Amino acid sequence: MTDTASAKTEVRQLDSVIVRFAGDSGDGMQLTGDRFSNASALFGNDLATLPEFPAEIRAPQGTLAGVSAFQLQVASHDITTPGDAPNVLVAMNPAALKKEVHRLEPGGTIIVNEDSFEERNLSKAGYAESPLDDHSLDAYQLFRVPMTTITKEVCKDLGVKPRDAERSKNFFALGLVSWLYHRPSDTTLDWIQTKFSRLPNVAAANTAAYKAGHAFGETAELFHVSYEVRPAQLPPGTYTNIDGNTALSWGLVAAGQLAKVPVFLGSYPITPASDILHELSKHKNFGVRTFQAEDEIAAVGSALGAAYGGNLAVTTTSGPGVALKGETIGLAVSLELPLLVIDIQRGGPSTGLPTKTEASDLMMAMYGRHGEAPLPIVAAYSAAQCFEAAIEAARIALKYRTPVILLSDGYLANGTEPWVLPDVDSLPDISVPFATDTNGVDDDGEPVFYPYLRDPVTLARPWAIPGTSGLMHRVGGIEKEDVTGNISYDPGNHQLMTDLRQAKIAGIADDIPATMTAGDIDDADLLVLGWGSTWGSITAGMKRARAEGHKVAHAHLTHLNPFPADLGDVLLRYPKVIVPEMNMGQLSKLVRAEYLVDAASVTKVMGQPYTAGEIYTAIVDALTGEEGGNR
Amino acid sequence: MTDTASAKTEVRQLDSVIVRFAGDSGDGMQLTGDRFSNASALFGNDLATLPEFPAEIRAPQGTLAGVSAFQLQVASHDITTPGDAPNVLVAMNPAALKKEVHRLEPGGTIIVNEDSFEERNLSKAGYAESPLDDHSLDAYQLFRVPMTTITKEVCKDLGVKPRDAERSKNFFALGLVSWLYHRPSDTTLDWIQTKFSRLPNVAAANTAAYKAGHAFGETAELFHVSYEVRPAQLPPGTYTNIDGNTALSWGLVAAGQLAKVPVFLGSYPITPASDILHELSKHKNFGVRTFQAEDEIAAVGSALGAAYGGNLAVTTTSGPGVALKGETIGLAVSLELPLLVIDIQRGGPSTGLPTKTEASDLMMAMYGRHGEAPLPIVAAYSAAQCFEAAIEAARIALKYRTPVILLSDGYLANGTEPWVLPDVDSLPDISVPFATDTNGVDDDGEPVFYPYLRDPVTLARPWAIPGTSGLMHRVGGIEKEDVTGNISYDPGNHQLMTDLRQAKIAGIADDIPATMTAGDIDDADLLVLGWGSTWGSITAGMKRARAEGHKVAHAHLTHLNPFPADLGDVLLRYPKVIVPEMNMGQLSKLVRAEYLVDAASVTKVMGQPYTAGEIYTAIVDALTGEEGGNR
Amino acid sequence: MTDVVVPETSKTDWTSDQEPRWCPGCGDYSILTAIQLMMPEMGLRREDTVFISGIGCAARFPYYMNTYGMHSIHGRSPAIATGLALARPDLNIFVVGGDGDMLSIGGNHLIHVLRRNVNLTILLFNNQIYGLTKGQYSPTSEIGKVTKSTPLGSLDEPFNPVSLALGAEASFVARTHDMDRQHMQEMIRQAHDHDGSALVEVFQNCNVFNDGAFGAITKKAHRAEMLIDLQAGQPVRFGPDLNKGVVLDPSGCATIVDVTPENEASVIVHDPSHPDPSLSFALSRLSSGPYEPTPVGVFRSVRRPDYAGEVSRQLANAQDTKGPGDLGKLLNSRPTWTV
Amino acid sequence: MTDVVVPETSKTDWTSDQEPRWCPGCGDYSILTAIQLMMPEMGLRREDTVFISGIGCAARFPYYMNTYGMHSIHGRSPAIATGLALARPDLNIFVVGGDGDMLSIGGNHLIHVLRRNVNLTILLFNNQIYGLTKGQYSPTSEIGKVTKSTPLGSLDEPFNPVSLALGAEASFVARTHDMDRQHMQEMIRQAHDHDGSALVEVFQNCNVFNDGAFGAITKKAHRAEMLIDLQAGQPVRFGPDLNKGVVLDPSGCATIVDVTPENEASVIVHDPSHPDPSLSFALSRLSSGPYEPTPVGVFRSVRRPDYAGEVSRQLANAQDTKGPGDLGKLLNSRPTWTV
Ligand SMILES: Cc1ncc(C[n+]2csc(CCOP(=O)(O)OP(=O)(O)O)c2C)c(N)n1
Ligand SMILES: Cc1ncc(C[n+]2csc(CCOP(=O)(O)OP(=O)(O)O)c2C)c(N)n1
Ligand code: SF4
Ligand code: SF4
Ligand SMILES: [Mg+2]
Ligand SMILES: [Mg+2]
Repeated sequence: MTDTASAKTEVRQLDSVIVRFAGDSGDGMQLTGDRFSNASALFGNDLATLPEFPAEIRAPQGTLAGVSAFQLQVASHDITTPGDAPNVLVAMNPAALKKEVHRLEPGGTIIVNEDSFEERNLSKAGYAESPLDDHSLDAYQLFRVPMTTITKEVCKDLGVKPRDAERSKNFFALGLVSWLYHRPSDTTLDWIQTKFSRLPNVAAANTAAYKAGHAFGETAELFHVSYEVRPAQLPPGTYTNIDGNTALSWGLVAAGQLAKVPVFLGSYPITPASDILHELSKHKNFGVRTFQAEDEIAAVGSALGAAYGGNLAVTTTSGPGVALKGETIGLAVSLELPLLVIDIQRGGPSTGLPTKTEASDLMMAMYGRHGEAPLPIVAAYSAAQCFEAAIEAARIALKYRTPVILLSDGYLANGTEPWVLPDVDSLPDISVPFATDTNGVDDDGEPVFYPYLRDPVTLARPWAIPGTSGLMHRVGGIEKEDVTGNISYDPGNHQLMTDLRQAKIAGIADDIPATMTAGDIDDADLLVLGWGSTWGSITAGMKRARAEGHKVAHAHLTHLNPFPADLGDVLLRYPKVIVPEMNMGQLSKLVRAEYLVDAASVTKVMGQPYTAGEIYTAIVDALTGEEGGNR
Repeated sequence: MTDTASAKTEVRQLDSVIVRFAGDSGDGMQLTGDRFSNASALFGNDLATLPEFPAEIRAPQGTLAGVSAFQLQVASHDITTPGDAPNVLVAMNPAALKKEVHRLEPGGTIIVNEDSFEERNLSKAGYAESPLDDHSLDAYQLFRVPMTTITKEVCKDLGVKPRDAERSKNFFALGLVSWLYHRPSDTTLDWIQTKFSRLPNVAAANTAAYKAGHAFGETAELFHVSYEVRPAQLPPGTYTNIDGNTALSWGLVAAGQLAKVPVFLGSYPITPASDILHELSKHKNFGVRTFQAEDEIAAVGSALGAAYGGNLAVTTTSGPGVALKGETIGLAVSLELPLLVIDIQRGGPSTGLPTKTEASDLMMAMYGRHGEAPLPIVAAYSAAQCFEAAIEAARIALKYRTPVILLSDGYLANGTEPWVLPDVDSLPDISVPFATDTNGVDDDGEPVFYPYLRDPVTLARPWAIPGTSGLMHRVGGIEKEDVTGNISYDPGNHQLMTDLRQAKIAGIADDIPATMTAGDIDDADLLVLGWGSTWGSITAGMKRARAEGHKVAHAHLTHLNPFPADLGDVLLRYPKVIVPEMNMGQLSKLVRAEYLVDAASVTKVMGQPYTAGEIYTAIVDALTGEEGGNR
Repeated sequence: MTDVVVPETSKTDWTSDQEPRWCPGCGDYSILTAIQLMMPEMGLRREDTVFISGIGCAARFPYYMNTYGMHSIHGRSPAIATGLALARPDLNIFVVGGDGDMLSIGGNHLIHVLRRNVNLTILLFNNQIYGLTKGQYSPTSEIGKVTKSTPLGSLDEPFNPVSLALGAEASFVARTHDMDRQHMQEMIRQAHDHDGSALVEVFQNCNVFNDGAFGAITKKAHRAEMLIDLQAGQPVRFGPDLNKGVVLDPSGCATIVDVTPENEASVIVHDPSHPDPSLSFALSRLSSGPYEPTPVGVFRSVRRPDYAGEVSRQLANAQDTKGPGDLGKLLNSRPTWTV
Repeated sequence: MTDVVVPETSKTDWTSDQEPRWCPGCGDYSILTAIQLMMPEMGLRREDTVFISGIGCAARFPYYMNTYGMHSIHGRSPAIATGLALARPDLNIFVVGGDGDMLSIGGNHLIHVLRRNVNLTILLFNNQIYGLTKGQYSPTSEIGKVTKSTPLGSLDEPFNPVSLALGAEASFVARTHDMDRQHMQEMIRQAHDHDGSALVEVFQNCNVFNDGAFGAITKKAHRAEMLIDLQAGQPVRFGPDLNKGVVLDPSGCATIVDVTPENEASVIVHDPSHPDPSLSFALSRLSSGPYEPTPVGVFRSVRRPDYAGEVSRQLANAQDTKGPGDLGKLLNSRPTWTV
């Protein structure tokens, strides 16, 4: 086995390549994509991935509904998206071909598992005739590979049952594509050995299939060119390829360490947030407690209880769960206790598109509670940056004793990118002291503890946890008297407390970084304002527009409430502002209301991230006057 | 007993008078106020009332926390608020005096129950010395009346126990104030007879106390002036004095009749909404079903189930309940079924001020759901208008097959005003047909029912209820394919459905009245934009400002989503816009975002409605440049 | 809705045009088949039949029935069905959901529906796992269960759904399993015939995330030894030759004994219609996991007024007493004056 | 927190500076007094004691205790307390709420806390009414109850909180009433001593909206006839001369008999620690409303691992096995490469 192509084939250098694996839910496409990504990451490419799978555990085999896909871009330079139109589509069955082929770049490469193009599958996919034979694919480079047959063949002597052997065909595909793009094989082969160490038969079959695929590329005389994508010139450091949910989970573990308090997670499973619960439940040795509650209300309730007890309390969920947690989050606002509410957004409304991405919970995060219940909102903008976002959200929650909503989404959650590991010692200290002493005197001059006596700068109240002698006090959701925290129905006090709660959150603007900007900051004709996971697409789309000479700047918000103190100035610096969002215009409404800036909304609600091309088009449209508009 | 004052006292004519009754929670002040209102209503005055009571069933007796008050304004002309500074304060105990005296107009009248000003009560109220004796009330006209003593005295021979006799002292106060303002006694005395027909002793004591109070005014030589407030010149019609919750309940009963479908209410008790449940549960003979669910989620769930079954389905609650219902309301948005969600707003956040008014749930109504889940919002603007608002909300829900949020608040809910009874025959027909037939053909030409085939004008989908043969279909919260309603994860379909759901709600703008405007509509220097219960205060405050020659217009929104089609034009007509709200500026944010109009927020979050004076001041400040600002 | 004779139907009439999206081999398929075959036999009309579900694999059920149906949100189906049942007492309403849907997030609605006795046939597909969210433990998972969310094993004592339902005043509780179509159908028939809430727990195999959870008792080879078939009016006996029986020990607990001529008379005679649920409860305690002999069949079936019927009765009474609602009268029902 | 001797305290030490805001004559006062008097006796530290409540009259309780406390939101106290108990197994946590708070909106959290056996002492003040919202019926109100929301009488079968708890796998369930301070204190002591969740139902009089609901059994004059005092290890007998007893009839139901020399031996001997809750359940069915002889005392008290303790144990084990968490190691735990 060698990593260089055979002599017969020409080797072309590419800056980047976009590959899309597609097959039936049972075909293991996610795994295949994942392995390809990891091999590329370890090889030193920059990359970005986009897994897409159906909501069902296993949708009917062979149907369009059952197609599972994985797209990734690998590059020899800094990239920020999984790419727009794939250069190569690997289609394991007719349904996958039918559903995905429209995405392919003009003249792109299609590699199909020829064996699967038999009548039953064709008809399930809705093909009257085989597309392999009817010239409908003539605009592409089509490679027909009998993957099942060869895989079964090479597994014959391994003592693997034919049905099980067939299951390894995804490794055949992986081997073939790995050959085509000069991916190192060791990483994958090692992984197979480790992963299936308890199932030697499976390991053997997968290994054989991989090698057969690789060899097929090298020997079959089908492919006349193979491609090389050189390692990227990334900044020095130690890298790992990480998805957003893992980065976020590790960020929470880190936040607990940095805050020097135990982490408590109260959660109820829901796609695409469950993996944070799964990941955190593995790290009990960090003192992390995870609790799978009976529902989302109990999940956030338990977290609030843990916060009262002095933990770094977290609850993770997606939109439907946040909708259920609203009342308890309102209580947390009133109690002024630190609490992290993490929303991995997905397509809505209602059950919506559970496995697809969307960023339409921003308004709910702002306003999804009764009464005046302001709280800070932080949004992650890339898979790896979820780590940092979690620590930042925790910092704010702890320092200001407030619930914080941290927004991520399905795209960040499941997508991966290389992450340069931070130096643990350089991470910030986010610890805050518990109250240990009385902080006032009563009318008789006796020392007393006032649970709502605020820090004059942060306006945070003391965090006095049970077990602290002398500081016994009661808190509750009825309006509290300023300072004492006793129940008060006094009109003036209610106004004061409402003002104070608002001022506390508003004041955080002075404690967060200035707006993150990029592009033609000083002389752009247009500002693209974004938040959350659109960062990658905007970066890539803007690059394209600037390469054509357009003057464009990009401002990206990591803090949605309060906004960075300079945001108003930033917005006013540019003649035009567009706000591309994966919703119907939520951030644009917020900035319009706040700054009276005619920020035009660009919207996409299709369960998929923006492509760089869509952003590019939006930029050009805005610059040429066809501003705003949807999609 | 006579309705005219004795010869000794001068009778002065007044245009209006503001009376405030205050006492301990156990003193029956709400009843007293209520009776005074009803007598005034039947006498023909215009009036508006403001009951204010503590959140506890019975707070500690004699304390400030235990004070219960009832304010009303009666007038010989059209009025819209319970008035700012009372002319008369009736204080049944020291705590009531202490808590309420600051509200009184300069030189106003205080009538105290002298008997209660003994040491224990004084100290409970926090008086070191009796305010009746220390000249602290010299700026007022103070009348000390031994109400308890006299009441006990007149009850002595009635066979009533002294403790029970003492309980009648509020009727003494009522009698006295009725004399002072020439209220007819018959209404009250008749009411006592009917109400206590089963408790003749109580009836006798209350009657005796009332008469004694009346006689005391006439004979005690304490009062040298009594006042007359002539009946108001209200438009002709039959009137009743009604509170918002009753008007709203009747509106729901009416809506069921007008829609020709049974009303179903799923509710969970919560202040200040419970009375709607109570009222509707009395009207089973209208075919109204009421269901007290185990919680708010079950309440809205049961309503949604009833909507699916073809009922006019309603759920009533306050802020905390709406927070819990968000997920189910989102499902209703997705299912596109008619559903009325009624939010009687109260002070927030969290448990907040349960018995006090606030209007801070507007943003939650707009955005308190995950995903893009738009729905219409209707707000009532006066107690009596709650009737109409309920019918309008039902009309929209039924016609557009959508959940509608109807906002009222604690002030409207409990306050009363005279209401000219509508002619039942003039009420609109709001019935919509159920689907009874298939509405398409499938690929094979067979007739089929498409549950998401929309009306081309309203974009409403057919309402096909179980029991209809041939129209069996399934609905659900996962994204649905356009027309068929089958589950669809197709990206383009999701965008289409999201667009359609939004367009359906936006289109309602063409089906609602133009913005309601008043004042100097054509040439004002300032527009006051309001919504909900501020209508009365804004009307009164503007009247005052215009009387001084200021040019002011008032636009009031009954539809908050979508806005009336002309709202943008209305806003742009005026150089300045202020938006007084009982929250921290929610509507102002919405109009700023929508129209980029510099609408300045005026805020009050004190558990009480605006006074006319506060609005007047806000108007003058805005006109003189000190615009916006809080309170 | 009309009173003509119910037309005869067949399984296909009850099958919708949507292809089931469960994993191959999932127990949900056999339950679906059982029900689709059963509906014609029960003589129901499709248009008068509604399936309401929450979210989960089980909850996909309504899509596959050619009836009215709603796939609602997680945990809320009993509440939604309650509203529908009250509004429309003429319908046959089935509620379907998983152990997570009905016992975790939806537990409260379930117990309240049971105590109220709303006329619903509730099918709880218990696979002791969260299927749709890919394998977390559920409120019926055994202690020590290693799942994605409990890598070191779960710590929570599971619910026994039958015990819980009996403690919640259920008027009808039965248990069956996905390997025995006839038994399933019999339970569903009885549940449907019952006035008021009828809960049927169906042991259901999730072959992807909890395969074989019930194998120890539901495999054909084990059934005689491991399933205790409760039959009204019959002694509670089981085993290949009915050699085992259940007696009440002095501490009031149900206990399994080898039946002998001496103790034969003391074998419990099952009476699901007994007004006191104590004995049914005792029977429900025989097994705390599917590894011991486990009773299946109807635990309890007592007559109690159906909630929706009672609500309708109050309405009818009110109309009889007060006359049908008259809006004009209502508006004039408080003191009025005329200007 | 520290291991010095707990200082002696008195009732005033446990009394906060907030004046109770219950109606004069409310049963909540006597429960408050009982508990304030009890705390010093139980040798607890105020700073290690927390009262968590939801919303309702009962739920005002924490304000009056000079301990840590949280007056949270309606129905959620068991969930909030669970989080606190898991985070802080060192604390003594009491949960207080009414029948609406804990059995209506909060029913699910309650049954889940009971099955998990979280270390909480749960006091359910059952007044069979919604007090704070001024008199609607509750899930424990008797059928036919005329209230503001049910002017023609309620239709819902009430829960029996003891039966429900037993059906939900509770490890400790007791019942007491607000007229007997000593009995209340004894129940609360035992509940507090219990490892895991302990539910104490307290019959509480709401003299404003449901006055005398329990009068038929709790009035001094009726107690001997109407209260069945359950005592571990003792025959279940009551009546002025203990002339009545409870036996199990052949259908497995608990029945009251006049005790005779013949049947004396068959009177049930109460064993709250029996692993099978069947007999406790049967006892809970003796009365379905407070008009019949009603058992009070500890129905069930069995040892089961406390949930918070188990969670801590898993953490300790993980640290023993893997060593304490090392952030640098974690970040490097996936494949890495260096540029
Ligand atoms: C409010 C909400 N929370 C969580 C989820 C995610 N979710 C969907 S189904 C499910 C549990 C599935 O388990 P079960 O009810 O036992 O059904 P099964 O899939 O096993 O048939 C969960 C947690 C959701 N859809 N909505
Ligand atoms: C989410 C929510 N729903 C409803 C209410 C209103 N509410 C407050 S207490 C209560 C019930 C009180 O009854 P119970 O729990 O029995 O306590 P009690 O007052 O009888 O002691 C209700 C419905 C609320 N505060 N919050
Ligand atoms: S995950 Fe389990 S329960 Fe769900 S469809 Fe697959 S086998 Fe059935
Ligand atoms: S309403 Fe009832 S429960 Fe509430 S404080 Fe008054 S008497 Fe007690
Ligand atoms: Mg399950
Ligand atoms: Mg109660």
